[in-house]
Amino acid sequence: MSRAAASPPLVPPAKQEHDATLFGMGIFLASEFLLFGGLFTILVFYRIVHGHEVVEASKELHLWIGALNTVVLLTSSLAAALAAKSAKDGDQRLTQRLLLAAAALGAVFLVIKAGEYSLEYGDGMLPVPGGGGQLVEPLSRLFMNIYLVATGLHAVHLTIGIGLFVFTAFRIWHRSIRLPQDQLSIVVPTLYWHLVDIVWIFLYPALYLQR
Amino acid sequence: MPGLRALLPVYVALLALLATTLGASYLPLGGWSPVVSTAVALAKAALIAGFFMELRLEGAALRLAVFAGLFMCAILLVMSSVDPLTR
Amino acid sequence: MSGFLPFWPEQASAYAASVDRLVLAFSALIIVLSAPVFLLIIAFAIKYRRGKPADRSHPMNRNVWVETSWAVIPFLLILIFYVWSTQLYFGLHRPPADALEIEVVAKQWMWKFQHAGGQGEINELHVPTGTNIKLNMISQDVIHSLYLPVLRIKQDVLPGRYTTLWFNADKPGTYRMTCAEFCGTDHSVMGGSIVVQEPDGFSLWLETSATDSTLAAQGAALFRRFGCSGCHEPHSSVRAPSLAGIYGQPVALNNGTAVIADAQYIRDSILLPNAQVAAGYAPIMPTFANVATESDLIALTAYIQSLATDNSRSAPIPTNIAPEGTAP
Amino acid sequence: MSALSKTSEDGSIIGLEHEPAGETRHERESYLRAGHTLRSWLLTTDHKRIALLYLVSVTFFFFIGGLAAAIMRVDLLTPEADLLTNEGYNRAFTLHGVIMVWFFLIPSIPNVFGNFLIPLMIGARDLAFPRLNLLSWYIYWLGGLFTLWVLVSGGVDTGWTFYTPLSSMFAQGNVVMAATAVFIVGFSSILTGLNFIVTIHTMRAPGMHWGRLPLFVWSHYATSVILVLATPVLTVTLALIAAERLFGLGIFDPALGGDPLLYQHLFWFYSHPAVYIMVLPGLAVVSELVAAAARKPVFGYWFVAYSSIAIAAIGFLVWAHHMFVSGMSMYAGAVFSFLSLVVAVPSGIKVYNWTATLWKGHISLDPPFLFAMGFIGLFVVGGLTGLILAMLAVDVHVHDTYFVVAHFHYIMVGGTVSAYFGALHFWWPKMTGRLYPVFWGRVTAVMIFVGFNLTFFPQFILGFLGMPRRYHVYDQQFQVLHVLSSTGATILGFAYLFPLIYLLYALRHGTPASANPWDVTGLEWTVPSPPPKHNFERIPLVTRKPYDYEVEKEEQS
Repeated sequence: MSRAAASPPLVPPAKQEHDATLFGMGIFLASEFLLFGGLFTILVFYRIVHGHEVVEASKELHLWIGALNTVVLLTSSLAAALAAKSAKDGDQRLTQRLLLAAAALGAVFLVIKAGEYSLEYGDGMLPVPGGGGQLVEPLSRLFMNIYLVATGLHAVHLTIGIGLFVFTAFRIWHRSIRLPQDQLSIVVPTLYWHLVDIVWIFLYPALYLQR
Repeated sequence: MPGLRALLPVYVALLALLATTLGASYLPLGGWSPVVSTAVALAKAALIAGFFMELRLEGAALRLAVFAGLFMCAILLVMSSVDPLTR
Repeated sequence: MSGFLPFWPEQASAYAASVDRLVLAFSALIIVLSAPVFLLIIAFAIKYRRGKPADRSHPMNRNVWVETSWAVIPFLLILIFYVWSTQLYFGLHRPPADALEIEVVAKQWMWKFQHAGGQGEINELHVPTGTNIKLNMISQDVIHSLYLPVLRIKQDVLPGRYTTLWFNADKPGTYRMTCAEFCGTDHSVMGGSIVVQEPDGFSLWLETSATDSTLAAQGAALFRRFGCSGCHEPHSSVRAPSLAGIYGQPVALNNGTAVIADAQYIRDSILLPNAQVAAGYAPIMPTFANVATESDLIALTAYIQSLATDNSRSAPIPTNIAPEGTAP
Repeated sequence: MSALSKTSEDGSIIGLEHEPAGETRHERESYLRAGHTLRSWLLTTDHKRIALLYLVSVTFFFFIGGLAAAIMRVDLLTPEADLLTNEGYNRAFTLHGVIMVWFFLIPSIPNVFGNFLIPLMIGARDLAFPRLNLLSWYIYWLGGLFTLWVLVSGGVDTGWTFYTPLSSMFAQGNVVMAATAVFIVGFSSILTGLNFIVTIHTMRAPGMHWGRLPLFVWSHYATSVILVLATPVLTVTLALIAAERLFGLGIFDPALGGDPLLYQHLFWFYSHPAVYIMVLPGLAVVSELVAAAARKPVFGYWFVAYSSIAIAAIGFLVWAHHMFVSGMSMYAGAVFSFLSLVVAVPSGIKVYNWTATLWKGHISLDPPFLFAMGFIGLFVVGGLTGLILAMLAVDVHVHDTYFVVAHFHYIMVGGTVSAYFGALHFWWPKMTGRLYPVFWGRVTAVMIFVGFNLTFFPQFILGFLGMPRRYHVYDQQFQVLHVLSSTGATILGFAYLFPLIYLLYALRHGTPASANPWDVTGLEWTVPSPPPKHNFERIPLVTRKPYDYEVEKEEQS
């Protein structure tokens, strides 16, 4: 069935490692996306069963704050994509700066999000202790619960992404990543970042634009 | 900046799509509203995946993995809608 | 049946017999499909035992046609049974219109049955033979499942939503009834019996266990006690839609849609009054979620239903009575 | 003691001669000797050592779960609640389900044998991400510790399905902790699946193209796809259950406007494909064993390979057949019933193809092959009773009865556990380098088959008679069948203990095994037993199909 081939080195060749890492990341991202898939299913289900109530509840959300946040996140994604490109070109400084810019934009997103939460809290629309005064109807409370879980889970992912970017930028500064040979160390976190962006792109209409 | 020239149009297209979906949400589309917003979201996701993540350049296996994730999500959504739609 | 080793459960309805026919026929098919596997494995293991001389010339390794046929032919055969069983299942989900309705409330861990005449039973259900019976079921806490093995039927009983089960028992006797969906600590003992009687015996039972008031009358009493009458009766100070003749009729809602005022709608309107408000009325009705039990809701529904049958011809359906009107 | 012998029964048959592989020429240190400290085991990244870590771990959980089953079977000897209280019984079966599903069945074959064999079979030196592999074992144990904590703190009483609103609002017991345990172990599954997919895609030896992969690898590929794509949905659902219980979200609680059927949809979207996660590796093992037993190529390689993929794909579309009496719409019932019948087709293909593989073979009745044949028999019964359950009108009667219990035990225990033991008996010499007494292996195989049927066949009758599952107080008429079942369970219990004794005995006293004690094909048999640390000194060049026995060559020539 087999015979010994010319002996390759014990360490797998770089190309193989590159492919394996990217492919593994792709599968991981698919898996992460399905994590949110469960939440999308819940939203679609209630949209079908209680369409009217869901639309009414959705209208209470701050549509334009969400839009602003989408812009922020898209911009950060652009920065992340540029970081990956400049990493391939071997520009350590630029990569580092772009990563930090993307992370900063992510932080801006979180700040805006927090502001939005506090607005909703003030309106009595947030189903947390002391904050849900206006949520008389069970279904609007339910919708806001789903909103809170979905955006909260997204915010957790974004925080992880910010952490990854800051850490990666630190490693560039620390010279433990050298470009362009270690470009995968940049590409992998940016892929994760784009996924978090894509999740938001679906969450935004699913939560804010139910009309 | 390397790549900015290539990526800027994509970014502008993404913002345009965002404006589209926002505008569409004010139109009286009725039952078509979710269809439009989902289609726009899919287009945006495709732009990000294709240009920002460079999936169009990477291997077929990676594309397959990402496609499988989206496809399975679609299956979950469609098949679990069968029950509430016909209840 | 009741011998040392029971093998086949009793049948107490024509439906049960038809399910059994399906089971037998389908079992015959799967025996036909699986017997070759069992027999050939044993035969090959003996005939082609390692080291034993046998004709092993020209063995096949693949044959697309053979493989396709043993994938497709069993599937087509099975499809016949799919159609058969799906028809039975659809029948089970389409209760006849003339059925005698019995209300069922499940809770941890008992079954409560309410006959229209007001007779209530716990963990025991009396039904007449030869009559279509429809059970309207709801749970007060977790999911239960009403299972009547002799009739070959079961249906989960959900909290917050009515589910139905219908049957036509034809063999008098007392049979087991159990809860099939795991429902907590005493799930094992959440059982009882269904007593199938000849119609005469059943009427006798109804009479002897008759209460002072019918289910609708009990509902009428609750209607007053909860203060519903204060708003919903014609001469009340607060404007609320009259409920006379509403049951089973479409109700226009203030969001432009319409629903049929069935038991589910009435129940939801009492518990979540502001979810589906009748057109022309302000959403001011308080919720009765913490006041009314499922049994109360059933009685109230029965009362409203009785208004429908009493007045369906005489009273016009009151919608949009007054612009300053109030809740449903 | 009759040691395993390979020459006596061979007669005139000559297995495929392997061209001498480079690494056998001079002795290389086996992976077992590559370090003896605890540290060298707990921090290992060698896929073979991690496989052994899993072997010990899943065995531990298997016996805990088995103990719960034993207690239940004793309690069921009488119709009254005597040994256990109602609450105690509920906790016993919940624990049995949770441990057996997530801590034994799902990780058993993939994490032990998949881990050990996939790199060897495709000619790789390790998995693609060795450290991730070790991490996944630690995550498994983190989940395991949570489960053990649940166990000592009194258990849960929700059933392994955690149905709402029972689990979210009503159950006593530590539901949040149990959900956390399963939540955690899910990540272990995802990482393992990811690792396998990437390994199979990128680490194949030169010449090992898809058409030359052993069927074991194909099935594990299909399994991994399900692991990666279904598990996250369970993860988020369990997180919601915990949140529901802690904060009263209400997504699944009708009292707060939620819908309990939505929970069931999400749960079964994972848990039905999870059935295939459990059984596909079993099918993987049996394809190998049948080919080895008959010393013939598996009949219709591509049909069997693609049937694994088809099972994985269609397996995602059938989940609501668990919900035919749940109050779901009848049209949804009809759709899912149909799809459930479709998924039987690829399983049927496998069974018929295995049978055809035995035709004109050189059939050995050594222990692994007895297990494989037992598997086929039990899997057929389990699969066909699954068809009965997919029939809507019949399911209405037998849903949530012992019929269902018997059905899935035929698949899970009769199928997967038999395959697991078959794999253990087949690859034990490879894993440990020692042969075990074949006689006792044969005895065990027969005892498991007999004990299993005696345990679970009566349960089909019980279910059809209308005995609901999760009942320990039951009608007098069912007692005889329950006693029969418990008797069978006793035999089964002893049969599961035997291998523990003779395999451990063989570990010390068994005859050293040659590289290829069964005289079969496959790259894993070209390296010494036990294999050296990096498997292949030279990465092999694959030039032929799998199962390349004599017949194949005749046909091609």
